[in-house]
Amino acid sequence: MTRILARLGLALALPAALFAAWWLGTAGSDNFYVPPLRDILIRFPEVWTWDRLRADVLPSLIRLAAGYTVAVLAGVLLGVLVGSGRRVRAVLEPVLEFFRAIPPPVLVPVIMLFAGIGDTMKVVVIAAGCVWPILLNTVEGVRAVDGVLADTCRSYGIAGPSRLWHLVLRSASPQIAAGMRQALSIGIILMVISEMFAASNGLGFTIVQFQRSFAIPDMWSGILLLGLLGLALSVLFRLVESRALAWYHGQRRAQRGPAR
Amino acid sequence: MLLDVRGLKKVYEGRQRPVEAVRDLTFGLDVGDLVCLVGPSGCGKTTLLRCMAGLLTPTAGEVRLRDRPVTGPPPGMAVVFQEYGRSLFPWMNVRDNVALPLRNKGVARKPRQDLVAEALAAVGLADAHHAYPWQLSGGMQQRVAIARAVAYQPDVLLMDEPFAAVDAQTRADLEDLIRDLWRKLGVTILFVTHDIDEAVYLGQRVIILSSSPTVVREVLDVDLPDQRDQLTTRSDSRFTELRSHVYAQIQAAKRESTVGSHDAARPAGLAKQVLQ
Amino acid sequence: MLLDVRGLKKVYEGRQRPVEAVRDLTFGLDVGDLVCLVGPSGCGKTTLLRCMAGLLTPTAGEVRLRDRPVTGPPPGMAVVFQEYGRSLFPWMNVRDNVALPLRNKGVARKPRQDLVAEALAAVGLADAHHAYPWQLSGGMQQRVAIARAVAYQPDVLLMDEPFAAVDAQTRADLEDLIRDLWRKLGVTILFVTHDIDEAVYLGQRVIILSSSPTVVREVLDVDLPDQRDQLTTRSDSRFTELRSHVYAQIQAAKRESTVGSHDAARPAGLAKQVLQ
Amino acid sequence: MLGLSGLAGVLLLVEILPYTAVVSADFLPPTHRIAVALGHEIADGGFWSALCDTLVAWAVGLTIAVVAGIVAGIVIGAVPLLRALTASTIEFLRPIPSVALIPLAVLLYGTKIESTLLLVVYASFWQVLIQVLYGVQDVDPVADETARSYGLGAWARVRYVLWPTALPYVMTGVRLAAAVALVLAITAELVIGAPGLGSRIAVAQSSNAVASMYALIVVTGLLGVAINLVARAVERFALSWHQSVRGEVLV
Amino acid sequence: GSSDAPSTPADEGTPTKVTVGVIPIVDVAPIYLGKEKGFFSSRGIDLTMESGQGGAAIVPGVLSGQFQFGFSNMTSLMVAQTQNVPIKVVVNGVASTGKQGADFGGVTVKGDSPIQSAKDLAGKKVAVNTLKNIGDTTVRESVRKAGGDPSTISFVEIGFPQMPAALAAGQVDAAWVVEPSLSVIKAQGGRVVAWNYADAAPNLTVATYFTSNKLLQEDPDLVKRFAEAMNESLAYASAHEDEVRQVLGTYTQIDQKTRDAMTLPEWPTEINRASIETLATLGKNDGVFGDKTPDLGQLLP
Ligand SMILES: Nc1ncnc2c1ncn2[C@@H]1O[C@H](COP(=O)(O)OP(=O)(O)OP(=O)(O)O)[C@@H](O)[C@H]1O
Ligand SMILES: Nc1ncnc2c1ncn2[C@@H]1O[C@H](COP(=O)(O)OP(=O)(O)OP(=O)(O)O)[C@@H](O)[C@H]1O
Ligand SMILES: O=[N+]([O-])[O-]
Ligand SMILES: [Mg+2]
Ligand SMILES: [Mg+2]
Repeated sequence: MTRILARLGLALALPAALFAAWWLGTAGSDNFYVPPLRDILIRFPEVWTWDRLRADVLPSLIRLAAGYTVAVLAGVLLGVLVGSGRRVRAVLEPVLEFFRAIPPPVLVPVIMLFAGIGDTMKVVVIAAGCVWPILLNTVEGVRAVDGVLADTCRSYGIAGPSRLWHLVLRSASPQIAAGMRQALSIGIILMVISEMFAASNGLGFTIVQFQRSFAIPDMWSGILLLGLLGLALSVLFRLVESRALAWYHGQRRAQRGPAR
Repeated sequence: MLLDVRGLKKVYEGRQRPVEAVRDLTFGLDVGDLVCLVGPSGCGKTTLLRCMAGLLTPTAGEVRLRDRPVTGPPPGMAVVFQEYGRSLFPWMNVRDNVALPLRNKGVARKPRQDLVAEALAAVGLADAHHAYPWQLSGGMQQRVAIARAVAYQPDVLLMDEPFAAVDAQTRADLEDLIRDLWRKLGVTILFVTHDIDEAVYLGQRVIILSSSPTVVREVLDVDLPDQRDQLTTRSDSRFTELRSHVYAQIQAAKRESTVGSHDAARPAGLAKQVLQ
Repeated sequence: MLLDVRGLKKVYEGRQRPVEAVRDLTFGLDVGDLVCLVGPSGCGKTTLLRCMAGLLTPTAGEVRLRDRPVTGPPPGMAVVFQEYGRSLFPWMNVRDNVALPLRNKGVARKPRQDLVAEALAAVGLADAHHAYPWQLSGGMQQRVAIARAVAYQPDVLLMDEPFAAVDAQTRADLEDLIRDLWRKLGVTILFVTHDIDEAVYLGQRVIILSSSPTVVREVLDVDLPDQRDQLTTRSDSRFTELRSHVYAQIQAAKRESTVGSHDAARPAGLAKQVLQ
Repeated sequence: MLGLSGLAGVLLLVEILPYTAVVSADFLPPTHRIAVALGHEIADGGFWSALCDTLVAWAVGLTIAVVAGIVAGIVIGAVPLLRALTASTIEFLRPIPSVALIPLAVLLYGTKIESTLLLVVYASFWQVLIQVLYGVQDVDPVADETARSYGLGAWARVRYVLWPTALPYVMTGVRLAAAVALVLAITAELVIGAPGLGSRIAVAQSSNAVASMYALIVVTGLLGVAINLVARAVERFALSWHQSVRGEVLV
Repeated sequence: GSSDAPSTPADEGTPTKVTVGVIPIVDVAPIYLGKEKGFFSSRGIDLTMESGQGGAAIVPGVLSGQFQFGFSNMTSLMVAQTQNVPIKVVVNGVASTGKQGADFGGVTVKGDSPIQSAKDLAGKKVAVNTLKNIGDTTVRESVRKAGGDPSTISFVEIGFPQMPAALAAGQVDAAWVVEPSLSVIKAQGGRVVAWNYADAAPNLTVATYFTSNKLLQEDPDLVKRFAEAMNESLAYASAHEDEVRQVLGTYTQIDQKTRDAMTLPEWPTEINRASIETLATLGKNDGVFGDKTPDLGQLLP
């Protein structure tokens, strides 16, 4: 019980300090774009009502979930492909790097040509942005599979899907997790960016609307909400990860000495 | 001839100068052979085993199994790697580690479970089923790797210093396990070891390798009775003769290669330096 | 008393049931001792060593060095790990691996280079300076780890099965190297091994551990002359007596713990299963 | 060489697509027309100064982000207390999009390069930081214990154990950050109007100069390919000991 | 004031550096032309144009003093005013031609679309560049005037450059566009079904140049000189259509053919206050200002 409280205390200490600094720093602000934190916090519950959450945040989250899922599947699949052979990598990597360097705001119009202006487009935009950290990390994870383990599989005739599942994916999973974690935040960012194009609802759309209509405290409350959303998703992610990678964390913990 | 190694040569091409690990090896294993391989540290035993297992492509020469050249790992062959710690899957518990090759081979659930349980019991790990490899001691890990190979019921079993990390008593038990398996099932076994007593006790033949660049120095027939036993066999005078012979050969092998290299400089030199 | 282990107990808290690796160990090492530690596989030797090196916190009891409790790795202590492969840094070549602790200790360039060269020569790796650990055979890797410990010139040296992967001749050479170091420099050494002959040949005392849950079963004084020699010492009748005694103790230790567990079920059972 | 075949495939696809019903040549011109537009761009001095502006913003921003990310990552990763203290803040700040900070950037720096830098650094810093944090966590306990038992201090352990272990992760982080920095540099120029390729794309877009726009997109993509080539070369050198690189020789 | 006699520069010799945030489109051709003609330098203004994408970048720039002046459409400025953003309009920017059939912006449909008039837009999906802004309010007015029900229109936000593609692909039923996208759509066989600027008010003032209240107080002389130079530029642009089409080539990439073919807006020097009042009413009815009403007295000079 006390351990949980201590951890909670640690988790909250820095945010509390930063918020205090923000509060004090902006208390007397007359800068139009940097309103006092007080105003932002007052606006927060007024802006983010249940209706707002249902009408704007929920659709965003659904698009995010869809885009993220597509990105994870595509990233891992492509990553395994690119990571497992030098030839494949040589052919595919430049193409992938080419598209990776194109900024989403430039890419969105091109995607719109193919995916229309509906939710499909937004899901594609999110997926197209999230896929990179997953892809890169999967590639590196797959390349780093331990040689002795790989030989063990070969000599026992473990090949194909069985090898993929029992060796390649499991051994790359800590790195894939790192990529998925990165992708989660990028997904939120792209959720916002995708809603700057051809949207009529969504969290990103709403924030942009606030910005355009000079409702600056409202805009900041939206940014705050984005941060909270990121925090919540990452806590969720860590829960899942600690289960899926129990062996990995167990191994690390088991062999660590006294706390340093 | 089941396994045929002909003029095998392996050169590792590194960034720096190439390393000639194995120069020229020729020997064969018949069906049902139990051959032990001894040789100085770094002479290329592991390299040879990997070539035989189809995991490494020789620079010259070839390995043939049942008269077909080995180009990849052949089915029905199990390998116990010297780096036992790295050959177990850290994300699977002991049971799953042993069961995986069987599952992959298509062994049904029930016989698979039995095989796994038997193999783990045979290596003295009956109560470690649910532990992860990293929760085991070094010797226990090595025994898991042995259990995996044994449960796989291979035709050919290649073992690279499989008992290096276990205590004397366990080692004796495992030696008897291997001989039992071999006699009852007719598995063909190639067994790399540094323990000369072990080589003589286990093998029908002992192949002694020279120091690097490696060739076969001698193939020794072990003319001890097939029915062996830790107490009587080891106190047999023929046993003592044979082991002395092997020991002398290895000593000679090492001496030849290290003319004036470390043996001369060794203890006195280091101690002098260290004392300063 | 230099190193003092008092009522040491270590329980690994896992997700599953906790594992009591070490129950209650009490013994001590004086300055200049050379003590060998033997015990069944999995009895907790590595665990004990890690506790003594300050790398693991005991569940109960304590380790004291020069009368101060050990809470972290104390200076002047070197450890050779059982997992030699993983204890070498793959991103450094052999020379840098050996030199790193010296550099860190502040040894100047020239003496450092000499020490490294001497240590590597002493373990027979005079020409492997520029190789990376993963370009070496298992035995060579293990010797690099030994060279690193030796070059470090520690006051206390803890070694966990350091010769498990080397051939008989090299092993004999290394045994003599360790005894030389010990006699000339007065290093205090705790040496874990599975080789009973080795324990008796090397040690002034041999500590025999029981099976898990582990306690000290016996502390045996090795009353052989201090000046030892591979040929004469090993053929000494007192040597044979001692080794037989240790062997019997370990066998007894194992037997006690495994009443009916694997020994009964073992070979016949597996062979039966495998034959089906 | 093989790499070119992949890109050639894309070029071919783009050449053919406009002749199918999928998309009109008015909106996705065939490769040869993009190539002509690219030729016009290359002949134009304005293009080169824009490219220069973008690359300067990219390089400066990336350098700041990488250095800050590595230092922060190692310090935070190596000190468990710091890690516990900062975890929630990092997760909170990380998903805030750079684009939401645009008004703030303009407020502070207008269309000067600092605006672009602010956005570039903010976005790419996290890429490096998160990777480094994961890398630090991946240190092999046996290697670390070896170092500790030989009395290596905190700094020496960072230098000789932690850093080499984290290096593969760092390399991935830098490669991620390099692309994100380019993306943000161009996005910032596009939206804020700071000089560079981005504002050139904006002009081409609002002028309906479709082929020119694609030509500029191609330039961005090629920059990405070039950056990756450099990153791979560095990696081959710096990680020659790593399984991922040495494994390559055997397969 | 705008038609006073030219005043002399405050400081002979050292011109004041002035940065103006603009959007690089047809609307701002006069300021480029005026700079070329030396209307600004003759008043001691060393003019630089910075191009941003809309209000998100330009308004904060003006407020922070990074830009001295900015260019923005009137609806956005009125929204800013209702939120008490401390800015003020300085001089006219661009205006609709007010001519049905010959304006620089209109609602377009595909050639084979069943939509024949503004009335048919009811119940359809119409693209505008920004929601809750000048586009949708004026399009609603067109539909209202044609006898349709504007409340049934669903507007979607798409950038002007993407509209031709969206329209061609049938992603939207109609698109409100301005030049040069208007010419592109026409060239593809599209039709204009409503001239929303012309429908909303005669000679609607679409956009203006504005500054911050701070600058207005600190350097009223500079503001005055800028307004004068701007007015001269607007007048010159109105009188020299060819030169306008020419100067477009310097800061946009609109090709020669389109430049020659497209309809230019009007650049009167007078701000059409009545049209802005209409725009305010339209916006208010459509909820653009929330529950507030823009105070034009505060906003306009
Ligand atoms: N990947 C590699 N790259 C370069 N050289 C290598 C590589 N692997 C092994 N070698 C070299 O090849 C030689 C033989 O190595 P190998 O592992 O086969 O020896 P070994 O007989 O198994 O030795 P040990 O008994 O110590 O395990 C050694 O000199 C070693 O340095
Ligand atoms: N991290 C861990 N988590 C749980 N149990 C562990 C862990 N490490 C070791 N053990 C258990 O503790 C016991 C002692 O292990 P230890 O490695 O100390 O044995 P050992 O005497 O060194 O054996 P060996 O001779 O085989 O190396 C074993 O039963 C092992 O399963
Ligand atoms: O922070 N980003 O907008 O990518
Ligand atoms: Mg070997
Ligand atoms: Mg151990």
